[in-house]
Parts: sequence; C-alpha cells; structure tokens
Amino acid sequence: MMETIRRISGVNPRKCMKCGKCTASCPAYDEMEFHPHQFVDMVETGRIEELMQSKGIYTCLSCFACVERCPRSVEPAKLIEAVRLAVLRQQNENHLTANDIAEKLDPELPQQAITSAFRKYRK
Amino acid sequence: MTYSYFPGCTLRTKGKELDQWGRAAAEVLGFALEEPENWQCCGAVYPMAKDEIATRLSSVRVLADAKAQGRELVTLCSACHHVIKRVNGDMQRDADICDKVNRYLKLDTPYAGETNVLHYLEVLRDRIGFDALKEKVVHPLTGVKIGAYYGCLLLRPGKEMGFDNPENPRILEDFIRAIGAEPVIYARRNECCGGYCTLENKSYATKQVDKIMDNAKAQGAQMLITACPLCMYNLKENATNGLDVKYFTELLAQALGVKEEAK
Amino acid sequence: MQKRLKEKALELLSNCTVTRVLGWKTGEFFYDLTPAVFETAEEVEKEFVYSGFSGANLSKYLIQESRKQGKVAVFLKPCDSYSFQQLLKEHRILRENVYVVGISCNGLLDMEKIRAQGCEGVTAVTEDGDTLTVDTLYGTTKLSRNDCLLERCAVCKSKKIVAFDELIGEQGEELESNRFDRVAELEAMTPEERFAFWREELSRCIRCNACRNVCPACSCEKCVFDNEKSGVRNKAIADSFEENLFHIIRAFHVAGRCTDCGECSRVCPQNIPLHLLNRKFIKDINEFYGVYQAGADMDTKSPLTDFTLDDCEPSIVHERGGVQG
Amino acid sequence: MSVTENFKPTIVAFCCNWCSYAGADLSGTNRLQYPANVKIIRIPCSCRLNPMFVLRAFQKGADGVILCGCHPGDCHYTTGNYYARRRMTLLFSLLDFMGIERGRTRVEWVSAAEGAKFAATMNEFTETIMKLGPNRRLEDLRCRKD
Amino acid sequence: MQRIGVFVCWCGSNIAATVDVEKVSQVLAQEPGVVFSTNYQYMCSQAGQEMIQESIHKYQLTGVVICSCSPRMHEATFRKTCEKAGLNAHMVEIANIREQCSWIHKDMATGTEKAVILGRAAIAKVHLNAPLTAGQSPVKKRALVIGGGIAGIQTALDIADAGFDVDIVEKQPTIGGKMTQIDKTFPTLDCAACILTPKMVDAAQHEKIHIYSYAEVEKVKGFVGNFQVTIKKKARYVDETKCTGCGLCTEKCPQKKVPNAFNLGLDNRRAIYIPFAQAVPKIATIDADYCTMLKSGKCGVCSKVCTAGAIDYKQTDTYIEEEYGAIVVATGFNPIKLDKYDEFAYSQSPDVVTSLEFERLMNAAGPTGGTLLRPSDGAHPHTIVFVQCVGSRCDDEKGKPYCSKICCMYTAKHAMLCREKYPDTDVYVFYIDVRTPGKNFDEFYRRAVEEYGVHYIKGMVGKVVPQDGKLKVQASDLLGGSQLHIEADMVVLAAAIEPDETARPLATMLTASMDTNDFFTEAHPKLRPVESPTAGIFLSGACQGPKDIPETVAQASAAAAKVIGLLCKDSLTCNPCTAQPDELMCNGCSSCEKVCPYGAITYADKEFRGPNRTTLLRRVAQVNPAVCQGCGACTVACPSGAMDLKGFSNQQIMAEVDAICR
Repeated sequence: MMETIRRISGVNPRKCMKCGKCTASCPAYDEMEFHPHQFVDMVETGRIEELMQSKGIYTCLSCFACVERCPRSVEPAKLIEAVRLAVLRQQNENHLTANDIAEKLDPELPQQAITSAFRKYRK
Repeated sequence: MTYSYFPGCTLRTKGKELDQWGRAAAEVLGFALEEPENWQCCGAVYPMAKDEIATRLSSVRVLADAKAQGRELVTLCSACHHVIKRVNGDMQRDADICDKVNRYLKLDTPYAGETNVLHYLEVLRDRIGFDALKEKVVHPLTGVKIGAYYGCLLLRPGKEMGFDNPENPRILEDFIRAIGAEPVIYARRNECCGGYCTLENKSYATKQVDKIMDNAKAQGAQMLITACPLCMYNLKENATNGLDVKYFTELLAQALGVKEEAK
Repeated sequence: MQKRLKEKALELLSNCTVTRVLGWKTGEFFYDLTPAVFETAEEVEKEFVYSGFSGANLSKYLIQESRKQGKVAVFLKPCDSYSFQQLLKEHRILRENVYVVGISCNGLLDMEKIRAQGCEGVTAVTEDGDTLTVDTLYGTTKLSRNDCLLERCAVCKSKKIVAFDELIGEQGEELESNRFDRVAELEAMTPEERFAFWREELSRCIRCNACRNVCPACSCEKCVFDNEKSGVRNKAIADSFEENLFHIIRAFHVAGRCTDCGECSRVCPQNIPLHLLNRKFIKDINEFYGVYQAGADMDTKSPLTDFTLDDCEPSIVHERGGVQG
Repeated sequence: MSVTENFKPTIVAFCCNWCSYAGADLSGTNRLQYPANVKIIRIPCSCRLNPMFVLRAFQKGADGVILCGCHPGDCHYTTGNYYARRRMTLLFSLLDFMGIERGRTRVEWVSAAEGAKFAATMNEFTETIMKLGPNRRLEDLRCRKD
Repeated sequence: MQRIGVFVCWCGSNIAATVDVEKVSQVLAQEPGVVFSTNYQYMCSQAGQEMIQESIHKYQLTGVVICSCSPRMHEATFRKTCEKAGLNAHMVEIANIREQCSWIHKDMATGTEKAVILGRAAIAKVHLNAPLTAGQSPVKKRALVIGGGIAGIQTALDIADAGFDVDIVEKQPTIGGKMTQIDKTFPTLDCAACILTPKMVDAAQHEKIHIYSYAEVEKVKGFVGNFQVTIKKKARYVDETKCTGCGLCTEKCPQKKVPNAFNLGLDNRRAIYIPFAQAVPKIATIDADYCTMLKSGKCGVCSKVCTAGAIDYKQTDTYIEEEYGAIVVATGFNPIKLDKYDEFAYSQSPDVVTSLEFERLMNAAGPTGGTLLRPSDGAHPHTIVFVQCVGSRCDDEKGKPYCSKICCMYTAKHAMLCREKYPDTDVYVFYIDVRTPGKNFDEFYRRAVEEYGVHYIKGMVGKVVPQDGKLKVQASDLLGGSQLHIEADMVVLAAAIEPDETARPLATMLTASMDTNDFFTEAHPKLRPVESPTAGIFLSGACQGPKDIPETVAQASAAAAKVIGLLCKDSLTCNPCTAQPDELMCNGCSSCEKVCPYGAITYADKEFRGPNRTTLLRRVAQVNPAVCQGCGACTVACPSGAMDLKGFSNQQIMAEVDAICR
C-alpha cells in the first residue's frame, strides 16, 4: 500500500525534514484529524489504513499552500490526494453520488463546484 | 492577434457575463479570442495522481488543437487555467504521461506541451501591457479601493504556474491601477477561500471567507475582485458580512466602456 | 578579365607600389596554369595568364613571399581571400608587405569534367558567357559552362572578397550553398558502406603530398609526417592504416582553420574527394558549435581553441541518427 | 566465429591525473573489478590527449580507446576538458564518417570520488568492444597479433 | 641506451596475492635496457628504499621503474629516494600494479600478465625520460586581502605582525564589515563594537597595512608568488588626504532623504556621509546617486562648510597597480533577499524584520537609540515571534540547501536580550532543530529557555497576516500537536546567509573554484580548509561557508599562517613538467596561446637561417616555465607538433601505447 501511495503521488516522504511548515500553512487544519506533516510521516511509516479511514482526506482544500511553502519540495497535497484516490478506487467507495447533489444545489452555484466535487470525490 | 480561447463550464453557463465582458474588452484592446470546436470540460480539478491519464485527456485535446492552429491558448477561469497549464507541464516534463496520452489520443502529430498557455490577465500584462490598457480606459474607477483576491489556483504551485510571485503577487494590483482604481494589499489575498468545500461544508467555507473579508476590510478595501468564478461565488454567498465581489472582467469592461454593450 | 589583371600588374610594377606580382602562368598545357612570381613588365607581358583554369589559390605563397624584400602584389579570388585572411589571423603573412587585388569570380573550370563530356585531345577552351567552346584535335564542341565547373565552384559558398586593397570587378555576397549535400549523403549510408567508400577512395592514395603542398592551412614549418620525433613520420604508405592516418591527421590539423577552398581535391592526381573530410569537420562544427567560417574575419576564435560550458558531449556521435556500426 | 570466442580485446584508457586516474585508484581501493583488458595511461589532463595517440593505439592493436577526465567545470586546469571535449567529439565524428565502428571510442567524465563509476564504465566499455569484435577497420596489418 | 632497474613490490600480500611478483621481475628483466630487476616485500620501507639506492650505484642505473602502488601514493617517496642516490627525480616511473591491477583482479595469471604489461609500459617510458629540473620563481613579499570585515582585518593583522606588507581592499567606505552592524555577540554577550573597533584602529595604524577603502579589485593577472592586481578606487568626491572626518558636512548636507544602508534603511542619512562614528578611515563619502551637486550641478553646501577644502566634485575613479605574492579572499556574506518568502509579510509590514535589522533596532547607535521599538508606530512590542530557517535548508530554487549555521545562536541571543531588557515581552522562537555545537553554545541556548523563559516551539510559521496593527501569526506546534494563532507585535526572520555577490566575478578573476552556492571551494575539505585549489589564493571567513565570529577569526588567522608560510620563501619551486616549443618547427600561429589557461605563452620574433645564407624573421612561441602548469592543452592545439610537454612527451605517451598494445 505504501508503494501504491508513493507511485500515485510521485512523492518521496523521506525528503521531509519535519519542519511543520505545511501544517502551519494549512487552512483546513481544524477540519482534519491528521495534518499534512502527519500524512507525510504516516505514509513513510506505513500507517496508510488510518489515513484511509480519516475524514481529512475529503476536507483538504487542494489549495497547494503546503506544496508551495514546503522547503523540501515534499508536496504533501499529492500524498493526501493519493490516499483519497486509493480509497475511491476501491469498490463502492464513492464519497459523493449524483443523488447527494440535488439537495446541495443552489441556483447560483457555479458548475465547476459540482464538476470539481465529482472529480475529487468519485472514481 | 488571435488566441485560442478556452472558456470552461462556468463561463458558458452560470457565468456567461464574465465571459462576455472579457470578450468585449478583448475587442477594444485589439485581440481576438476564438473557441476551438468541440472543447470539453477541463475537469475542474488538476489530477495529481501520476498513474492515470484519463483525467488529462480533455485538456490535452484543447492544447493540441491550439498547437494545430499555431496559437497560444488563453483561459479566463483560474481553475481551467490551473488544470490546463499543469497538464501542459506534465506533457512537457513527464515522459511517461506524455507517452501514454499520445498513444491513447492518436493525434495527427504527437503533442508534447508545445502550446503556450496564458491566463487572460497574462495577456493584459505581457502582450497588451498595463500601460497600454490604461490609455484605453474611458471610465476610470477613480477613488475606488479594491482588494485583489487571488485565491490558490492561479498562483500555486509557483514553480509550475509561473504566473506571479505566489506569496506576493501584483498582477491584479497592477490591473486595478490600470483601470484607475486604488489597490489594497492584504495578506490573505492568496489564502484559500474554501471554495471546493462549499458543497459539503458551508460553515467551514464561511469561516475561511470571513477571515479573508475581515483582513481585506481592515486594510481598507471597499470591494474585492477575483479571477475565479468559484471563489467569487463562495466569497459572495458564504460571507457573513462581506464586501461586494466582482469578476475582474466586469470592471475591465466597465472601465473600457463596453460593459453595457456586452450584455 | 586577363587584360584588366595584366594592366593592373603592370601599373603596380611601374608605379613601384610593388616589386613583384604573384599570378599565374601556363605550365605544361594551356589548362595547367601554375602560380608564378613576375618581377618585370616583360615577364608579365609575356607570361601572365588568367583564365578559367586559374584555380590555384595563391595565398599560401605569401607566407614566403611576404617575408622577402619589397612588397608583393597578389590576385585573390573570393575563396582565396578567405585563406589569405585565415593566414593573416595565424600571423603567417606580413600584411604590410602585400598588396591584395581582389578579383570577382564566376567559377573556375575543371578539365576533368570537360573530358568527361567526351572531349579528348583538347587544344583550346574559349568562354562566351554560359557557353564553352572546346577545340579538340577532332573538332569543336560547345558545352554548358555550368557543367564544367570545379566541384568547389559548383557549390560556391561565397563570392565575397573578405580582404583586399583594391577590387577588380564587383564585390559579391556570401551564398546559400548546398556544399554539404554529399557529406550528408555519406552520413546517411551504413558504416559498412562508408567504410567501403573510403577504402575505395583512400586506397588510391599514392602519398604524393600534392594535397598537403597546395593546402593553405597545411603550411607548417615542418609537417609532423616529415618529423622524426613526431612518432608518425611516414614518407610512403605501406599499409591501409597509414592511408587513413595521413588523411585523418591532415583533416584534424586543419579543422577549424580550413576555409573549404577545395584545392586538395583539385590537385589530387588520383581524384580522391579529400575535401569531403574537411567538409565533414566544417559541417560538424557548424552543427555542434554554431556556424563558423574560417577566414571570414580576423577576431572570431577558432572552434577548436574555444568552448562553451554546455558544449555537446562526444557521445553525441554515438547517440545521433544513422546506423550503429 | 572462433576469433570472437577467443577474443581478448586490448583497451587503452587515457586518464587525467587529477580526477580519473584517482577515480581508477579508488575503484582499486574499493576492490571493484573490471577486466584486465583495460590498461591505463596517465596523462596530466584530458586535453593532453592528442588524436594521434588514439590512432596510434588502434594501429598497434587496440580494439577500443577511452578517455577519462574531470567532469566539465571541475578541470584541475580549469578549462582543459572543455577543449578535450570538442576535439574528441570531432575526431569521433570523423572516424564514424569513415565507417569506423562508433563504439570503439568513448569519453567519460570520472571524478576522483567515482571509483564505482570508473569500474562500471570499464565493464560496460569492454562489453561493447567484445560485441564489436577485433578492430579490423583501423588496424595496421603489420601489427596484427593473431 | 638507458640502464634501467626494475623494482617489483609485493606490498605485503596486497600485490603478491594476485600477482606473481617473482615472475614479473623475471620477465621484465628481459626487456631491452633493463640491467637489474628484483622484487621485495615493501619497496617503500626503509630497507626497500635503501635497496633501490644501492642498486642505482651498483648497476649505474640511469632509470628506475617501480612496480608498486599508485604513483599518487608513493611517486614522491621514490623520487626522493632516487634523488638521494644521485639520480634525477624524473628518471623514475611507477607502474601501478596495486590499485590498477592486483586489487581489481582475482586471478593470478591475469594479474601477473597485466602487471608485466604495465611494467613494460613504464620501462618504455623511462627509455625516453630526460632529467628535469624544476625552475624557481621569485615571491613578491606582499599580500592582498580582499574584504575588510573581521576576517580580512584579522588576516591582515596577523600577516603584518609577521613583518610582511598587506593591502586591504574594501568596497565600502569603511572597514569593519557585518560585525559593525551587530549589537552583541554570542555566547558572551560582548558588545560587538567594543571588541571590533580596536582591531579596526590597529589595522589602520599598522605600518605594514595599507587600507584601500571604497575600492574594488578590477583585474588579476599572474600566479602564485607574483600576482599583478589592478585595484579600482571609486571616486568618493572627498580628498582623503584633506578630510579630517569632522562630520560637519554630514550635518549640513540638505539632501536628508537617503536610506541609511548602515542601518539597513531603517532610517535616513545625508548624501554625504560617514557610515558610523567609529568608521575607519573616518572620511566622508558623497553618495553620487543622491547628491544634487553631482546630479544637477546645483548645491555645493558641503564644499562651502568644509574648512579643510576636502570636497572634490571632479574626482574620478582611479586605478592602482600592485604586485602581490599571495591573495586572501575575505568577501564575507549577506542575508538573502526575502521577496520569495512573503508568506511572512516582510514586504507588507515594517514590523516584520530580518535578524540583522533587529540587531540595528537593539543597538544603541541604531535608529531607535537602542530602545526596541516597532518600526511601524514606534511602540514597544509585547509579543515577538522569531522564525528560524527562513531560506536555509531548502531544496527548491527559492532558498539555500545548506544550514546557515549562525541563526540558532543569534536568535537565542536576541530572544534572551529581549527578555532581559523587556521582561514584559512574550518571546516565541519557532525552530526546526536547534543547532548549538560550539563552546558554551548549548548552555547559552538552555539559558534562554530556562532562565529567560523564551518559548521555543518545534514547528514553523506558515503565514503572517498584518491586520489592525497586529501581526497574526499562524504556525504549527508539532510537539503540542496544534496549529497556533499568535497575535504578535513583531516578527523577526532568520534569513539564510549567502556569499557576497562580488564573490563570483572575483572567483573568475582569480581562477579560484566555487561550489554551486558560490562559496569558495577549499583545496581539501578537511586537510587544507583555508587554501583555494588555485595556488596562492587563500580563504578567510564566510566566503568559504557560513561561520560565526570565533570560527571566522580562527580561520582568518589560519589563512594568515598559510600566507606567512608562503611569503617567508624567497622563491617557489615550479612544476618541471612544462610545455616546451621547438622553435624550428613553430609556425607562430597562436593556436597554443589561445588555449593556455595561464597565459604562459607569449611570442617573440626570432631570426632563423633561411636558404642561400638568408635570414628569416619568424614569430615563435615562448613558454614561461614559472607560469606553465603542464596541462598540455597547447600540445594538441599545435598542428606542427612543435609544442611538447616535458615528462609527458608525445614520444613517451606513444611508447606507453605501443608497449600496452604490443
């Protein structure tokens, strides 16, 4: 599994020097039980299952602040996405289905909100 | 000068005006935007996974089309720009992805990232020039204090987007100056507004938006402009007590005196 | 043209601008013109010849002539002027002792080509625009002048005279030339074919040293092939290796300095296309390090005494197209 | 082909004194093996390699010639390897043009720290020469050993 | 014909295990010219060396071949051995049968066969060896120190104290460098000025030291022992010999809005200025970018008030040529620019400062007179956040890959001083690691934490938002497992340090090598840390890598010791393996000159005998053996083969080729 995550993401977690700047930059900190630097550490130590169970993989905003500010070019966001994909690619693990959408619609909502949600949360 | 132009889903539907203002302004400024036939959605999210290509194909199609036309590709929506620019980067740098995509698409000539992708703002800055724009302004927005809201996708990752200094950008501020208004610098202008979670978790989005709005207001902004339709929606709809938010093409069209015609 | 050159030579001698004139005179046959030094008006009147067969590049003779007493006048065709300037650049010619008369050129004739078109026993060749009238023991033939040009003139790289004190005729321009076509053809062959080609050509070499003696770049005080200490001294060829060695080393020693004047091939009695080796170097230099023309100016560094930090690696030879040998 | 089966190639490696010769020493110090066919000649700098030496080696029976020098930018004499690079590029290209097998000549930049690279390069180069077989296109029959 | 002796070493079992040394010595004994051949357990031992010496006498050897370890190991040893026995050192050749034979082959037959071939090649070469004598080149007994910071000053003082003349070239109007801007020094909290300014005065008053201030090195020619340097003295529009440093002009100048570089732009100075009170030399300088007189020809106030008549608006740059035996580089460092790190809002708020700016804000001679006040509103800050590693330890193109080394300690110092002077302030330090290897360094840091109550937080700041007169700091606390939001009054950034921008062009002038970060490379990272690989160039201070003051001073003195060692000598032994042209064959074409990296080749017109009793004047190459380093680039550039290299001649190398291919 560790290898899968590393393959999907192309990230080498060993480059991390554990400075915590990713977590310091993360706007979604309060919404995640594991934080960007923990993703890096846990992928390296093989604690993938815990990450796959965590809600944080859906609350990452993909804002790339952690990618931009990481001094070691580790790119934590790619790891988070890779874990999310590993979950979504499993059978029946779509986080969002078409049925969920209707209730969330509002007339002003731009298309891209829906498109992107589907892209991010579905296989 | 004619550019290939990728409007994207939102500017074709909910955000029609944003697109029309952009086109009207382009006309005044002397460049043409031509949509490729049969463009498809860019996917709205850049696929970070290195092991799949399906999500990159539609972007490559429109890039290859621009190459065939011998044109640069202009985008207006920052999400589209982000996705297409980065997919183009993959085609330039990731031999594996490039190879797989080409084999799948079977294009007449293989595509390897030759097309130059420009955001509308980059056209204003690098091709037209903000000084030249300033000269064309007929209704300067004198005295208006505007905060630029950049969001994430235009700027980051800086290395791939090459758009502006990702931590201290100035392109929108220069734009604001060019249309005669006064830019307000505030630190959260490149912090995420939480747009992607607006569907799932509104309160969370609201928290993000409010922090941005507070910062902008405290620094003296009277309104915000942005280049992303999703940010615009989010900033407008999810703010507790927010400032007015406009798309930059609206102010551009207004300053150039073509806002009404566009409608 | 001959008349104008003769008049110029006489004028320069009579007004004491120079004490000698370097030009051409007839050798064994009318088409076999050889370089000659004329010291008096009489000699000029009697012997000076300029014709379509005045191919010989006179620049090399200036290495010696410019070091003698008094000034010497020389007639340089465009391609000769490149050799001249290259030698100046290498400090081989004392410029102040030379009066250069640049002469425009519309290409020189190759007797071999005339013969190849069926003219045996040629007694005279007269030019009339694009037509050559060839008198032979067996009658008269008319040939197209273009079909009888020396190889180097057929693919002329430049009509520009790059160094002169005075011009006779019009100054010309650098030309778009297809001179590398033959090199490219060879490059496209398989290594076996190329090897066979060169074996066929070089095995004819009799080591007469004509190529070396005529070459303006091959003007060493003492050639390595004559030098006991060089380790490659060699007067006669005993083995196919030595055939290769002589021509590889010769080409390498003039690389970056060869102006592509084509004299080596013109004088080769065995008709070996030696200029192709030099041209291969020129083509490579142009492709690897940017276009360079030896003798075109006085200050550009020769590509072999120059470098850039990001020059291609030698492995480019292995990696680029063509069949692996 | 019996010739190829018993083929023991002769390979001459010209190594610059400062980087590559030291790199070769290091591969010895680390006991990294490479074929005994490779014999090293020490020259002060890669720019000392005269094309005549390369041809001489082939004449006398070498089957492959390799030049090793400091990496570009690291030359002890600051610029020597840049000249060597141009000279060898052109020489190899001319040999190729004359139909000599491309694999018989090579340039590799080996630093004093790259013992492993030196050994690997020599193994690789010997293998290439083994595949090419004896040098027949640029040999002097009088020097033929078999 | 040479009389050659062959000595095969066993190197214990290192060689003998895979090479049949007996057989090698027997086979090589059959080679032409070999009159004696033997083998021995350890040739490099005293007994082995004596055996070689005895054999030289006994067999009247003219050449020696030693089959042993790499020449890089013992060539010098064996050369000395033979020299003592009366044989020229360059009549010795080594066949490397250990590193390049016994150690890489496992099979005895293979090893032995190869050893024989390598021995033959060495014998073939010795046949063509000729005795070589190294030339001598004189040493100019004067040193140049480039950079007048603490490193340059210390080096200059030490060299001068040893009795040699030293010139310091400093690009600023005063010497002193970065240390002049520092308030206190760790770990003792001495006042930097108190320990530095006496040294500056010492340097200025030392009869052996000459200071070229406001000057730069323009051109360097020559080589070790004999450098010719052109120094550009920039026009300061003040006559140095007349100016008394009274400072009246700097008070009367009407141009008041010039950012004060000494205080890093935190306040303003005049267009004519003396950087600070203890400047050396204490001479005014006109800033041509701001002086209205120089720009528009209208003003002249300074000239009017100067009683010494020192102002000279017509002054121009002047050039000085001087010769030196050694050059010391002491160009120092600068903090990096922070424009790529604006998540910390450095460009957005004046209250976000660099550590060096913070030094000025704490310094009694600084813009706030030593009271710590916020630059934005002059208020006392109550919460201060220090951020470590800003631009250090980065693997992207924004920052530097190395640790800047000094930041941990100066930040501890800053934090401590804040708490000491203003106990009501809350001080946070965000760190990745705290690195304190140094005498009394860790104790110092622990004091900051334990005695002064500085909050050290393992984590990093992600964003600073200036809002409502505060700096909202968002950071991570990795040990506490939380994201912190601190309302700070000031944020201090420990910016990475980088070599001064003048270092790169200087390195090119000196042909001294640099690493990818533009730090000068040392000749050996451990054993020759203060020498550049280029002979005669020495390194002092942070130009070689990040350093604190004690380390800089230690290295400065070390560099001085190396320089003194060089200048003590009257002459230097040159490399005997130099290029040598055969004038009879030289074309004078300049090809060799163009590829010579040392400018060792010049040309002379010489008369040669021509045919028929004539003489010919020919241009021929001349090699300066003191300058030639023996690379051999010229030998290949020469088409006629007139240029050859002693010790590695065409014939010698071809003889080796022949022996190997035989």
